[in-house]
Parts: sequence; C-alpha cells; structure tokens
Amino acid sequence: MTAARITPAEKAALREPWEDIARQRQAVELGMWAFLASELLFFSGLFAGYTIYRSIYPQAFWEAGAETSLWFGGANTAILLISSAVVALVPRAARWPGLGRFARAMLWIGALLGVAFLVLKGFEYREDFHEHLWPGPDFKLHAEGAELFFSFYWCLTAIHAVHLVVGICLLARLAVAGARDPGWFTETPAVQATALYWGLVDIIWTVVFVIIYLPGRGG
Amino acid sequence: MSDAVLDDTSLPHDVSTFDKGYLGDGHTLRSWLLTTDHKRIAILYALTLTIFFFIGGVAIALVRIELVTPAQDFVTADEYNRLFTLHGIIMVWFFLVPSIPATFGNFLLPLMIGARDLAFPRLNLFSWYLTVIGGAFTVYVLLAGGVDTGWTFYTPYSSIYSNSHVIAAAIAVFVAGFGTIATGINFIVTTHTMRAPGLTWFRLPLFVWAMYTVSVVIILATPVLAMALTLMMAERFFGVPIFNPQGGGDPILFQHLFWFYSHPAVYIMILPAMGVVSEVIPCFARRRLFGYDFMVYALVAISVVGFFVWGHHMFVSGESPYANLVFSFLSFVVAVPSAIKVFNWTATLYRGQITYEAPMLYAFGFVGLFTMGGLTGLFLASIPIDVQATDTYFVIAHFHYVMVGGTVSAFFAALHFWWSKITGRMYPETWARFAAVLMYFGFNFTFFPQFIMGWAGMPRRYGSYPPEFQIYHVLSSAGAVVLAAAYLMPLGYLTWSLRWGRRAGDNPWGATGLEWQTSSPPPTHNFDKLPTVERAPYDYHPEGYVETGEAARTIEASQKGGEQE
Amino acid sequence: MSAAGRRRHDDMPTVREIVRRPAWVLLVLLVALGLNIGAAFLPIAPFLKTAFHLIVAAGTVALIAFIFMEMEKKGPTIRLFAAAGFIWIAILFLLIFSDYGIRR
Amino acid sequence: MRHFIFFPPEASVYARHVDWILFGLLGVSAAIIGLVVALLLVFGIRYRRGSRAPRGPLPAWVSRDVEIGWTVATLFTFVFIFWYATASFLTTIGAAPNALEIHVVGKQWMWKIEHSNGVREINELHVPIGIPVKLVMISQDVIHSFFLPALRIKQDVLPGRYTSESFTADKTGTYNLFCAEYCGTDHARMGGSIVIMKKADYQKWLDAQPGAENLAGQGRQLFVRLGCAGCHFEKGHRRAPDLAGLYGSYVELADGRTVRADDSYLRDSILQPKRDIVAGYAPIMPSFEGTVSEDQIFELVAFIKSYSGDAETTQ
Repeated sequence: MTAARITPAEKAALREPWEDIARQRQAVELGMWAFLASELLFFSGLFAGYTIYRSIYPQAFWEAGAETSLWFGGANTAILLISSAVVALVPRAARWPGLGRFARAMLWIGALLGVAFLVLKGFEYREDFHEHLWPGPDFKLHAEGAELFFSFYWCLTAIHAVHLVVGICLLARLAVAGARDPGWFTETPAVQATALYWGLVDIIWTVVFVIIYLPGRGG
Repeated sequence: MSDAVLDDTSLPHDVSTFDKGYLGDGHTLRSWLLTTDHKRIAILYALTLTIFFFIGGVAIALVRIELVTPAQDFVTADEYNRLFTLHGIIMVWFFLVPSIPATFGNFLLPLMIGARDLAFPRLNLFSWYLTVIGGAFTVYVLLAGGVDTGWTFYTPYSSIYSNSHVIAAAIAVFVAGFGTIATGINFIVTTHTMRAPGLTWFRLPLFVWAMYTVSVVIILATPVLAMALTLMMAERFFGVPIFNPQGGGDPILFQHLFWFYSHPAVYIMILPAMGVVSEVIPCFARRRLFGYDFMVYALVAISVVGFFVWGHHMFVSGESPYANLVFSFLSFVVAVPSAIKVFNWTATLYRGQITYEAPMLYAFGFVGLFTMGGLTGLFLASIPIDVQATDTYFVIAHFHYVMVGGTVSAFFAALHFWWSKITGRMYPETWARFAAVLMYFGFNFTFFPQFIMGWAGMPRRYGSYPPEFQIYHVLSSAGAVVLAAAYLMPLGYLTWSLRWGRRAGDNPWGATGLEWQTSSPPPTHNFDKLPTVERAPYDYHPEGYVETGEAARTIEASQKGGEQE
Repeated sequence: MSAAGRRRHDDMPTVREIVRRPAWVLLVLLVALGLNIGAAFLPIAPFLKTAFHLIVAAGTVALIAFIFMEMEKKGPTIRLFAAAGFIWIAILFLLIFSDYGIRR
Repeated sequence: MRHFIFFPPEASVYARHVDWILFGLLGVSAAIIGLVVALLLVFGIRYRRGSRAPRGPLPAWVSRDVEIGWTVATLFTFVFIFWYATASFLTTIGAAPNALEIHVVGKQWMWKIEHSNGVREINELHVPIGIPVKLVMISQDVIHSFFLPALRIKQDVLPGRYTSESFTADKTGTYNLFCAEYCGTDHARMGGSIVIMKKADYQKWLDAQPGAENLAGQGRQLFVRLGCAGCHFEKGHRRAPDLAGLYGSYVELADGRTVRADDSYLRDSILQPKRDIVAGYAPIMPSFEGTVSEDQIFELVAFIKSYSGDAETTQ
C-alpha cells in the first residue's frame, strides 16, 4: 500500500482507477478466471450436445470418428501442448527485466506454434472436403447420426479455431507492445491474462481431441 | 485524454462544474461517447434502454390493439407474429436483463463500496458499445421486416422453417449477451477487490450483494445461450443438422440449452430488483433490514438453485416424465428463498417509522406484485397445473407479474430513490406518487384478467381467438392504456425536474449507504476522501429519528452504536 | 518460489530454473497423449477406451490448469471461479441427462 | 359458441381432479398473499411515521427463530404441494391397456386425425365418452402442441418422434382444440374442436363417414405397394425379420442390445433401417425417408401391429 513509491514501469502498467499494481494484477487475474469460467460454459453446450447424440447413436459416432484424421489431430494436439508449455514460461519470466527478451521470444514461439496448428487444420479441412465429410446431400457416410458427429466436428473445431486466432493475436500484440516498452512488460497484468487465455484454448482442445479423434480406432 | 482541448471543464473559470459533479465534467458528445466514468456509462445505458423500452412498448401496444377483437383485423397474422417477437426480444435482452444492473448497478456499485470506479472502466464502456451494436442489429431486423420466431427461437421453426430475419436477430442477442457478460465480470471483480476499508462481505448493502450474485449468474448462464444460438445459426446458415430431426437431431436439445440460460435469466432480472427493494424499504421504514444474513443467503441460494429448475418450462415438450418430477421438485425448492425475502421485507416494517414517498410506494407495489408472481410460479411448478397453463395467457400473466410488476416496479423505485443522487434534483413528489399508484392499478388491470383467460385455455401468441375470450382481452387492452400512461408520466416529470426540480441535498432521504456520503451529483472521482466503514449496513434507528429542515430528515446522533447482534 | 513484493535483480532465476518444471510437465503431457492414442487402438470394449481417454484428458486438463496456468499458487477465490466453470458444466450434464438418460 | 367463459368446462374425471389441485393451490396462495398484504397494511399503518406505537430494538433471538420458523414452514408447505400435485401426475403416466388409439399428425397449420378404422378428419376430433382414448401424435414439420383445455391436457407434437396423450372423457359437448406451441404464420388458426359424444352417437357418426378400409388394411395395401412384402413375407430362407407378432415383443439387435418393438421402434426401422439392425440379418433394407408420409407410417405400423402371420403371403 505504499502508493508513493511507484516505479515508472508500474506507472506505465497502471490503469484507471488503480493506484497499486499488485491489486490491479489481482483484479485482472480474477476477471480473467471469471471469463474463462464463462468460456467453459460456452463450450459446454457443444459438449453436452455431443454427449447426448453419442449416447443416442453410439455406433454411428464410432464409425464417423474413424473418418477423422488422427494424424492431423494428434500432431495438432502435440503442437498445442508444446505451445502451452512455452506460453506458460512467459509470466514466469516476464517479471524480470533481464528475462524480458526471453519471455517475448517465448510469446513469438507460442504464436508461431498456433499458426502452425491453423495451417495443419487448414490442410485437414481441405482433405475433409475432398472426402465429402461436410454434412449435406453428398455426405460420405450413411449411418443415421454420422452427420451429427460431423456437425459437431465442424462446430467444435471451427469455434476452437476462432478462439485460437484471437489467442495468436493477443500473443503477438503482447510481444510487440512488450518490445516497445520493456518496463511496462515487466509489470503489466496483460502477460498473465494472455497466458491464462492460451491455457484455456489448450484445455478445450484437449477435450475436443479425445472426443473427436479417438473414437472408432482399432476396429 | 486528447479531448481535453474540447473539454470546457478544464477551464478554470467555469464555476458550474463545482456543483454539477460528474455531469459537469465535459459537455461534448465525445466526452460522453468515450467516457470511462461508470456514472456516465450508466446514463448512456439509461438512455439506450429507455429508447428500447419504448420501441418494445409500441410493439406491444399494436398487439393489444389487435387483440381487442377476436378476428385478425388490425394487422396480418405475419405482422402480429413479428410484433410480439420484437416485443419479447427487445424487452428481455434490451431492457429487462440489462435494466437495473447496467444503469443503477453501474452508477451505484462503486459508490456503494467506496470505490473510484469499476475495476475495468474501458471494458465497461465496451460493454455499452456491445449493447448498442446488438441494438443496432435489432433495429436492422425491425427495419428489414422483422423476425417471427417468438423470443424463444425454438427449433426447428427458427433453424429451418421461418422466412424472417432469424440470423440477424440471433446475432443481436448474441452480441448483447457478451455485453452483459462483460458487465458481470466487471461487477464481480469490483466487488471482490475494491471495497472500502472496513467494508466486509457482511457489511455490504444488499444491492451490492444482488449485483454480485446476478453477475455470477450472468457469466455462467449467458454463454450457454450464446452457444445455443450459434448452433441454431449454424444449422440455418450452413445446413449442418444439429436440432433437425431429419438429420437425426433432437429439437428439444435446443430448448434445454435455451432454458439453461433463460430460466436463470429470470433471476438475472429479479435479483437486482430485490436488491433495490432491500435498499428502499429499510430507508423509508427507518429500520434495519430484518434478517440481513438470511437475505444474503437467500440471494445466493436463488442464484445457485435457479440453475436447477429450467426443465419446468418443458413439462409438455416431450421431456422424460422423470425429468419432469426432478425439475418440478427443484422448482418448489427455489421458491423458498424468494418467500423468505418477502417475509423479511414485511418484517422490516415492524416497529419502523414509515413514510410513503414514491420509492416506497413502488417498493410496496413490488412486494405485492412479486408475491403474486412468485405464488403463480408455484402453480407452474406443479406438473398437472402447468400442463394446462403452459403456453397460455396464464404464463404470460405470471411472468409479467414477476418481470414487469417486479423488475419494472423496482426499476422505477430505484429511479426515484436515486434520482437526486444521479441528477442533483428532486423529482416532483405528488406526481411521482400518483404515477406509482397508477402503475400499480394499471398493471393489475392489464394482467390479472390474463390469469383467468389463460386457465380457461386462451393460448399465447394468437392474433385471433374464439370470441368467449374477448372480454378479458378488452379489459387487458384497456389496462394497458392506463399502464402506458403510468410509464409515460415519469418520462415527463423527471425530464421536467432536470431543469426545474428542487435542488437536492447530498442525502435527502437520510439514508445510510456510502453513496449518500458524497455530493449529489457525485464528482467524477466519486469521493473527495475515500470512506472507511465501521458499521453494519442499514444502521437506521427509529428512536433517534429527528427531522432537520431541507434535507427532509437525518439520523445523525442516534448512530452511537445500536448494535443488536 | 513466487516472487512477492518488490523484486531485486539478484533474485532473478536463470532460464534453466524457469524452464525445468514446465518442461517436465510437458514431457508427461506428451507421454499421456501417446498413451491415449495408443489406447485407442487396443482391442477392448469401446466404453472402457472412452473412459480411459477421458481420465487421461482430465489429468491433462488438471496439469495445464494447475501448473501451466499456475492455479497451484492461487487463492481460494480464483479456485472457486475456476471450479465454478466445471461445476456448472456438471449441473448442465446431470440435469440434461435426467431427461435423455431415461427417455427411452 | 358462448360469448363468455370464466372457468373452463371439465370434461373428464382427470380435469376435475386437476381443478381440485388448482383450488388447493389457490387456497394456499390466497392465505399467503392475504398474510403478506395484511402484514403490509397493519405494519404500514401502525408504524407510520410519528404514530404512538412502541418502537425499540428486537431481542437478538427473535430474528433467528422467526427466520428459521418461516423458512421451515414455507419449505414444508411447498414440498407438501409438490407431493399433492405430483401424486396425481404419476397416475397419468401410462395409458389404459385397451385404449382407443387415434393418430394425430400435426402440420403447418392443421391437425390431421386418423381413427383406427380408417376414418379421417381435419381439425376435428370425435371421441366417445367413457372409453379411454390414447392419441399418438407426430408432426410433419415444426413443433406443435395438442391442447384440449376442457380435458386439461396438452402435449407438444414433435417432428421425428411420437408423443402421446391419454384421456377418458365423460361429458358430451363440443370443446376447443388449440395448437399451443407457436408454429408460424397461421398458428392462431391451427385449431378446431373436440366433439365428445355418447357411445351410440359416436357409432352413428362413424357409420356415416365415407366408407374406407380400416387403418391396418390400408397399411397392408401400402406394405405390398412399397415392396416390403417381397422380403418380409418371403417363406423359407428369409432376408428380413418375420413381422408376425412382432409388435410389443423384445427384439435382439446385432450390436447386442435388446429393444421393445413399439411404435417408435417400428417408425425408426422404416425410416432409418440401419440404426437398429436385428441380430442375424444383413443391413440391406433401404430407407423410406421421404417416400412415406407420417400418416402412411401410421398405417404401416397399424398393419404390423395387427399382423399375426396367418394371412396369405404375397398377392
């Protein structure tokens, strides 16, 4: 509570109406976790729908799951796990001015891994289109319920991808702003908030991977 | 920052800023549209919501004109469907849900906890813009020809069969929903991190508790609606079958997701109203709120158990009968904390020094109408009664008693109670009392007949109907005229008071909340000296009641420490 | 471990110190991913496979939340909000299956 | 019709029963609201500003005990109402075994009704008194809701799935029939009436209808026309399961599950034959989705229900 001794770096990171960077950081973190809880509930609708239809059409979901590309899914999961480990280093390092460059490098690596994920995803989507896995008149599978599986496949992965794009933008923005003002970078709560958001994107994918790519393997 | 040049208040010779508080802090449009001051954002919200309230009101006025005669003769069936849909969408998402939190919550939450602003002022402004963008989509829908799904967007009608602007309407709701989520997060963080020294959780005014609990409900419920609407839009736009039985989907799933939000949404509307009434009644009864702790627990209980009951909207939907039993039971359980709140408000009057200014009249109206609304909720929670009553005017009457009789009454109570704090002026008391009583009678006149015709079988969303129901529709439409007058009156006299109203002191009601300790209207930074809190809330004491001239009454000296517990 | 209050330069950890723990966790997560993919091909009953997948996924989620997102160091309020997300999903599932679970 | 209605007519025992629950609830509500209003008035007047009524703090225990008292009392009352209301609901689950089955197809914006003897009507439902009636309902497009206020019953009619409602009318007359779930432009016109008749009048009415074969007979013709008989009636080496006595029995499926052959199962098997494949048979049956309408499915199901295998095979 010694508001008198505010360093220039803290001053750069402070926002109205805060007078104390530590409390501001607490507030941002709490707000971010509340937002993440909200995001989880956002996805819960999809998960609930998936679970219900899978319980109604177990066989069709099993067959349809086998049509997804485990190679793409597995590689993307690995990429995202690595990226979340990389991004997790950022708040641990960013606090120290001497590690600022390292932290920003980690941000860029995280963002690049995110882009790699999207690129793979793009190839996967192209393949899916070629194989007529888009629900509609010339859909590949015939089992009742298989179309539902792929409805959820597209919705889950697309909505996740939107979140990922937002995450990549946040990482890049933080890296750019951090390079411009290294002092601000050591103090700003945005570092923690961005890392938390990236963590959530990974958590969601972990579940998506299990329910979309793993069913129907090995006969 | 950069608009300081345009900002005339920065000129030292401008004396008017001294007593205009935050209102004097800039007069340009820009100083309003880019403000991060929670009080100004509250005003922005108030103006926006007022506009939407009247658009929604016009829609239902046309509906009520149509319903005067049994035949479909004033508007076509399609127009009728679009009108009631518009009324529902606007009133729910662009008035009731944001009403009290976004205006009074925004304005008062920081003041009540002794903070300078909300935790994230820019996010707060952003949430207003989201509401406006959502509103713009709604206006687009209105101009483009409307949407005819009903506010519930039930599939597969909305996702496949409707020929109206469903996607734009769903986007409107989606965007506005994220506006309320942003507000909710802001309130939660503010309440957790910005309370004045000494202001422990159990010293918070109930209005703050209400804002806090409602925010939790908002952030956990709204995203599910967002996803339900997203999936509905995906089905409509891309043709992926999700709720469509032809692709194996189940249309009931949409209803589950929709009501997972929309039943808690009822509590999003009513919890803030409860908060308002819990402020008003102790003040005008000069009495500590009876059972403060229980009132807090009741709020928390309602906000949690409120999530367990959505299935009672679906008793006839084809839901499993066993699920019906579960949801019916839980719906009875959730009524208990609401009942406790009603009893506590009543008991607060005991041994009070009651006066009847307009806010108190509205609060009394609230208690009466909310009790009616709540009790008819029990009818709808019991399965055999609900089977007859659901999708009829009985339900319409029930939720209007809760949302209009409850929330809107409380909104007007709040408007009159804090008007002096917001504007620095008093409203004309006689007019306000008259409007309050008129609103109460107009309301009952409009909605009570709907219970009777609903039980008799009159279905909702009918533009034409069998003639035996006409008498009730005529009564209802006549009552709506009275009600409309009662809503228009405050618009007139409150606007009048902005210029000619008596100047209010800082604390005209002699109320105890922190918001009354700063000037009226408050300065931009809220408090010249941030307050500390040493007492429990509602430290009114009827014995020490003294009247001191202009600022109607104060309670000063008596507060020497009448702690009871 | 956690750097509370003002930080002095001599407290600064080396990159190695910072990386060590997340790297170990990452290794565990990648192994878990491999196990999960491998298990998908085992010739056992589908529901057993699914249960295994979900348990591994839950572990992964927990590790990400507790280590990567530093939940281990957070106070009760933040844990409560994080838990609320999961509890409310549980509510949704539980009550929605009170319908679907016994409909047919 | 009448020009004023205060309380809906009661045309069944169940309706009167529901009304008793309503009166019970009205009584409890009146008591509660009376209490609240009385307290508001009494306190409001007695403790108005400046009145001579004694004031002063309450002893601490009052608050807690009163609070716990009315919490428990409210909870008890509400749970009691739940039990009282639910008990009667439970008795309505499951229709009488020998109910008169009538088929209802909802579509934008009319009700099509098929009696089991083949008589069809639109927006009108004729039923006799004293006989349990079971409506088996399905929608051809969006969700509708079959609402009979005089019988206090309402049930949503869904696309893709059968729902049902049962009643035993005991008062003759013509009463309202509404669609209660919003279904688009002419939702308000999607209604008509239920005519409850004495048994003799009902029989007279039935006889007066244009002669048609009964539903099962119509179903049989359709069965043959669609080519179902080719596999299902084949003697000797069968490519398709035998349908004789199928209805109501338990069927073992290829994936090890066992299902009961009810209306929904038969409907699903016609439209989505690959979903529940009977053990021992190849999944060769084509889907009839889009080929047969909902009313034709009712006919087919009626035929399968009635078929006991004694009839001649193909024609």
